[in-house]
Amino acid sequence: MNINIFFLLEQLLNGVQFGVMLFLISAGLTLVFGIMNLINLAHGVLYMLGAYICASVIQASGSFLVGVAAAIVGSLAAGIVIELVTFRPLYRRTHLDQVLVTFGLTLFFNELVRIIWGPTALYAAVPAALSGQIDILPGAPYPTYRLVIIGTGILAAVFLYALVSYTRIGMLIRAGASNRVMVEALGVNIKLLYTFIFGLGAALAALAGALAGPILAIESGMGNGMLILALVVIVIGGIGSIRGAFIASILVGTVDTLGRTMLRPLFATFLSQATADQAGPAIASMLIYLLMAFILFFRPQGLFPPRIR
Amino acid sequence: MNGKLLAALSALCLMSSTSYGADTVKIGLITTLSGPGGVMGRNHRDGANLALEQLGGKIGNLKGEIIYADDEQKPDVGRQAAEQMVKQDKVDFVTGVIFSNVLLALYRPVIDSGAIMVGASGGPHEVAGEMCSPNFFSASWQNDQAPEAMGKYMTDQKIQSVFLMAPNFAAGRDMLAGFKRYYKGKIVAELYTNLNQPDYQAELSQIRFAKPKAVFVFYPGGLGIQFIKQYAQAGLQKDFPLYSVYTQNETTLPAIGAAANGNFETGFWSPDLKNPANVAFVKAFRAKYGYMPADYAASSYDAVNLIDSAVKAVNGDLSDKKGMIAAIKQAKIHSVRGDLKFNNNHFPIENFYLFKIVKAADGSYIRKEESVVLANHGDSYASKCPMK
Amino acid sequence: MLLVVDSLVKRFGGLVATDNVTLAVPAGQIHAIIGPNGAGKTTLLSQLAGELRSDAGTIHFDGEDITALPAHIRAARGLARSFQINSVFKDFTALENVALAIQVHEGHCFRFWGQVAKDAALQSAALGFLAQVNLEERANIIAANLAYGERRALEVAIALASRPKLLLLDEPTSGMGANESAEIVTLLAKLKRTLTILLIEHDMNAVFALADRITVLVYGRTVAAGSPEEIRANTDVRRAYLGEDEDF
Amino acid sequence: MQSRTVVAAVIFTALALVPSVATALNQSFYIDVGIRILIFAIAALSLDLILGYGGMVSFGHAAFLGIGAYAVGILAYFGVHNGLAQFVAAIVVSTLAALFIGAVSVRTTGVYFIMTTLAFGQMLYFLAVSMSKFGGDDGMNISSTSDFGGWLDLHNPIVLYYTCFCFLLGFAVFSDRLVGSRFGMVLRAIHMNEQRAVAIGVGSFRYKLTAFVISGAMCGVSGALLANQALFVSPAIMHWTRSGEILIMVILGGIGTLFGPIIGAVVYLLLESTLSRITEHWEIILGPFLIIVVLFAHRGMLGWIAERRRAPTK
Repeated sequence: MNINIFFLLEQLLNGVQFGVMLFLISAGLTLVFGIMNLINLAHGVLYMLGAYICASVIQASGSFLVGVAAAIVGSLAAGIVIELVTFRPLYRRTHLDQVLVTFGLTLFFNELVRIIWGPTALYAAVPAALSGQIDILPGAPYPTYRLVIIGTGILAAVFLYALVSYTRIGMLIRAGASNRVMVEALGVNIKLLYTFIFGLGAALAALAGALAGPILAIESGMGNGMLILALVVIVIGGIGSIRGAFIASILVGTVDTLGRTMLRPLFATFLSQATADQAGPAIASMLIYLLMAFILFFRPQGLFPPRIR
Repeated sequence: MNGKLLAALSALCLMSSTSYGADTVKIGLITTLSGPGGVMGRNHRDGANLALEQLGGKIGNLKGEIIYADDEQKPDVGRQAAEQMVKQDKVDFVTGVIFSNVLLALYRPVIDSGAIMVGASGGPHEVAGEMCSPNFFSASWQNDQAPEAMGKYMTDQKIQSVFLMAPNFAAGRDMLAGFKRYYKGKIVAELYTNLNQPDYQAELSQIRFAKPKAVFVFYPGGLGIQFIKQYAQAGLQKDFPLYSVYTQNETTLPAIGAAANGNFETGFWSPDLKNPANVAFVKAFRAKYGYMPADYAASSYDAVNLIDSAVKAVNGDLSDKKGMIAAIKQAKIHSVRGDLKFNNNHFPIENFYLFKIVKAADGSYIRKEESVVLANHGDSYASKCPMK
Repeated sequence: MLLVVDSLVKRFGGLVATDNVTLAVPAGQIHAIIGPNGAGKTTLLSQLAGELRSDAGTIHFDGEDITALPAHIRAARGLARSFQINSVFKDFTALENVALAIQVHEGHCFRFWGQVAKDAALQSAALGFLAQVNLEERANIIAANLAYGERRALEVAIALASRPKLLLLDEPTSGMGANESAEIVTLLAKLKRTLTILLIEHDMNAVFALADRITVLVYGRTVAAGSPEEIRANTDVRRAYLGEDEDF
Repeated sequence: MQSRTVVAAVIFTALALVPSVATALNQSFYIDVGIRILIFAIAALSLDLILGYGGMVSFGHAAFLGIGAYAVGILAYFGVHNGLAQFVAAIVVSTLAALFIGAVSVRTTGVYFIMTTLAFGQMLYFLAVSMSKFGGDDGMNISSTSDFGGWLDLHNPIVLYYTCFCFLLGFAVFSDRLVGSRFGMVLRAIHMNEQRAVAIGVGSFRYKLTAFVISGAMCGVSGALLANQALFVSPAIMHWTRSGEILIMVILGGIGTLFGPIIGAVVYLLLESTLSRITEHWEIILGPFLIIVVLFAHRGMLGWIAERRRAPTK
């Protein structure tokens, strides 16, 4: 295969696009985990709901933006209901209990979606204005829609950064991630803060789902795979750290994409083609888990651990 | 006391499992009803139902019943469903099965149980070759056949180089093997993607940099929708014409529409085939289900008719397996594909057509018949099957 | 000398919790460490037990440098500790708590078949240790259901059961009533002949009744060390710490 | 007799009767269901050993199930059908894998342990997906059951059933002895209060690792049995959701009860097979059921027999 610098750049861009999607999902997960000390396996459900709601509303209204807005509002509502009904009693339970309850929620919602929208996959169309390509470099067209995804993800990251760094809520979030007792001692309405954070995470996951709709198949269980990757991301990034989640998302996205496309030709330079054909994809699919084990070995708390726990 | 308990238990079990007389023919239909493959499974189910309905609910003068199971596109789930069907439901026939890897997983338990299986989609080369069995028929195709036709067509068109892509599973590998058997140009690359991979952007970038004259792919059902939409979004369509098998058909065209306009497919059937059985079938199918049938509906429809012909031939004596097998081998039905004959390995000998995706009068996209590429084409594995 | 501690330092960020602590404990003695809250007593004990890594200094035990050894190896060499906050195995019975310490000391823990509950030798040995702290009557009570004082006593019994050369006791009488405290003091006095003890204690009556030698820590630093009489007489200590103490 | 002994006797008597009842009812399919239940009961039992007594929440336990199954499948692929060789291979490979996975993950605690085991499970899953020689994603058929030289015909469902039964019984007895043994006491002590255990001289790492390895090896055996029941193995066997299911079985039955997880496996698989006959949407019932059990029946369905282990005899 013909590898040149433009090819590498394009693949990097593909990796960043994947990473940005992962970030939108991981951001909520890491906040909920870091601040409320809750493992939420049902986070992937919110991503899925976002995609479904967006696709349905696009079909009904014909407008992509309305669809995205509806997805965010809908998942936000679903997220808040989930928080109020099932998570409130869960905060003080063990991680094992949390894993099981949220796993149960995932089963429930995956099946609910199949009942409501049917078992076959749905497909959303890319809005006409974004269906073309833009030359990122002369003679290197790139899908406009994917550039929009990257832009949206980076905007969301900047928004979160500003929120966490410069607002009162952000201060509470930072304080909560490093020292929960302190925040409680400040007399903050901790329940309200939790609901807010959970809603924020739900909205971001829904945004990711809505954006993924026009590219991927919208189907029950589509959140499961993303959830596992998002868990990997937040563990690598350091639980509770938005900055860590962002860097780890991009890292995982690019490592996965480059691994998938470059490992086989790379191996072929020093192994036989047959061996490279075997080993390349095999290592590529395990790459991010190897990366995680490697990082955890040297930094057991991830790349950006909150200072005090 | 133990006896009482046993009696109570058995009464309970008898109540829960409905009992049938010997005058019911039970057909187990295992197919993919959920996920991206679900669009194809729906074709299977509706095609079989239509056939049963047109037969007046009877299979060879006995009451006919179709039992469904969703294999979720997972081999292990399909295998478990098949075991339950042959052991608990004690079905007489098994049909359906979209994915070749699922077929390979459930093949042994079904065949070993003595049930007769009439496959209505995937035809992996193992089953056509060494693993062939008198109890197995394919009402659809052997995987290599359609891509062989495409390989021949693209060679005839003097397309000098091609980039191959398929998901990495049994059928994907068969499809590319079949293509390579008949294609004489240069293979720029042969790329297999993970079967559950949702996004192909990284691979699409590779196509642009490899600069082939054309691209040949196999992405069935929902995978095809994803692939072709992403292919169009990446702007590859104008530089790299797309050729495919089982990818741009009536299951995917409603979703991909204009993105596929003018592309080519090869296959054994399309709703555009003009034989009378087919015209009637397509008309009835659209009237009943409101959408355009695809290959899977056609083969499923034929499969149920083949089963009916078998039960008729033995006058409803379901224990006469040999008689039923011999009857199916005769293929005495009005197949919607036109002529149908069975090879020694019980796979079809049939025509493979070139189809072009065009916009129909009603604004939808269909596969228009262009020409016959390989006439009365048998598969390449029949010689490996010991059956005569 | 059984234990020789030389210039031991532990820092938490900018805070120096133990600051060049030096002490030596000869076999057979009780050495008490006293000091106001936050003096670094428990930190020092954790450093000796190996739960905390020291930033500087050395610890020699029984003639060997143990500064770098992990906690469980130190325990196996004969350094046992009790905890200030009750730390027993709460779902085990009192007997099981002690039996566990015995079997770990014996070093035969990779046995997968024989039942501890049917091991007569182990059970009677454990009962012996419980008897030493007057708990034999309560042997079959789940530790979580024991009274507070009983759990403190059990804590000591567990420490004894690993037959240590040196016992590190972190406030064995804390939170106890006068009667229970007195019992513990009697027990420790009885052990004095056979065992070396490093004792952290707030109860000055107990300290002066038991200790052969006393080290006074204030803000991590040794401000005085000597016999009980010397400490009693030391004006620095009086001013820095003991002056306010009514018990004195 | 203690109540837990009674419960154990009832469970095993009931399980022993399944083939006769199924045969009497002419529903041999239930023997197959029974075999699956026994196999997953072994897996759940093995997980309970480290979860209930060592506090290790392994979210990648299905990896060992897969290793055991692939050991049988791969040997069969190369024409080695000798049962002894296959089972020994299953045990050896799962032991080695557990040793490696454990050596890395046992050092971590809490959620990092959960995530590390999950990551290793996923690695092995993708390894299986990429082994195209052995079917990759498609899985591989196994041509015949393990061959024990004629005195154990695993192809016969009833023989296979009682083989699985004996393994389960053996492992249950072994586990029961283990938790009351010197090793078990240390393991439970570490789980209860690791700091205290270290202070009396316990090097917790090697005990936890040993328990993890024993558990992994047991689960490997259940995988080898599963390969014999299904005569098919695919990567799906080690998917993370499978690990989740094994966890669910343990929780349903009751953590740290040993016999609970057996009941958990029975209940879970029976629910699956009956509910899925009633409605294809059975997981919409299972999900809330699971939530209710975890939130309200904290000790699992058999929590009530988890009376204090072994109140020592007077």
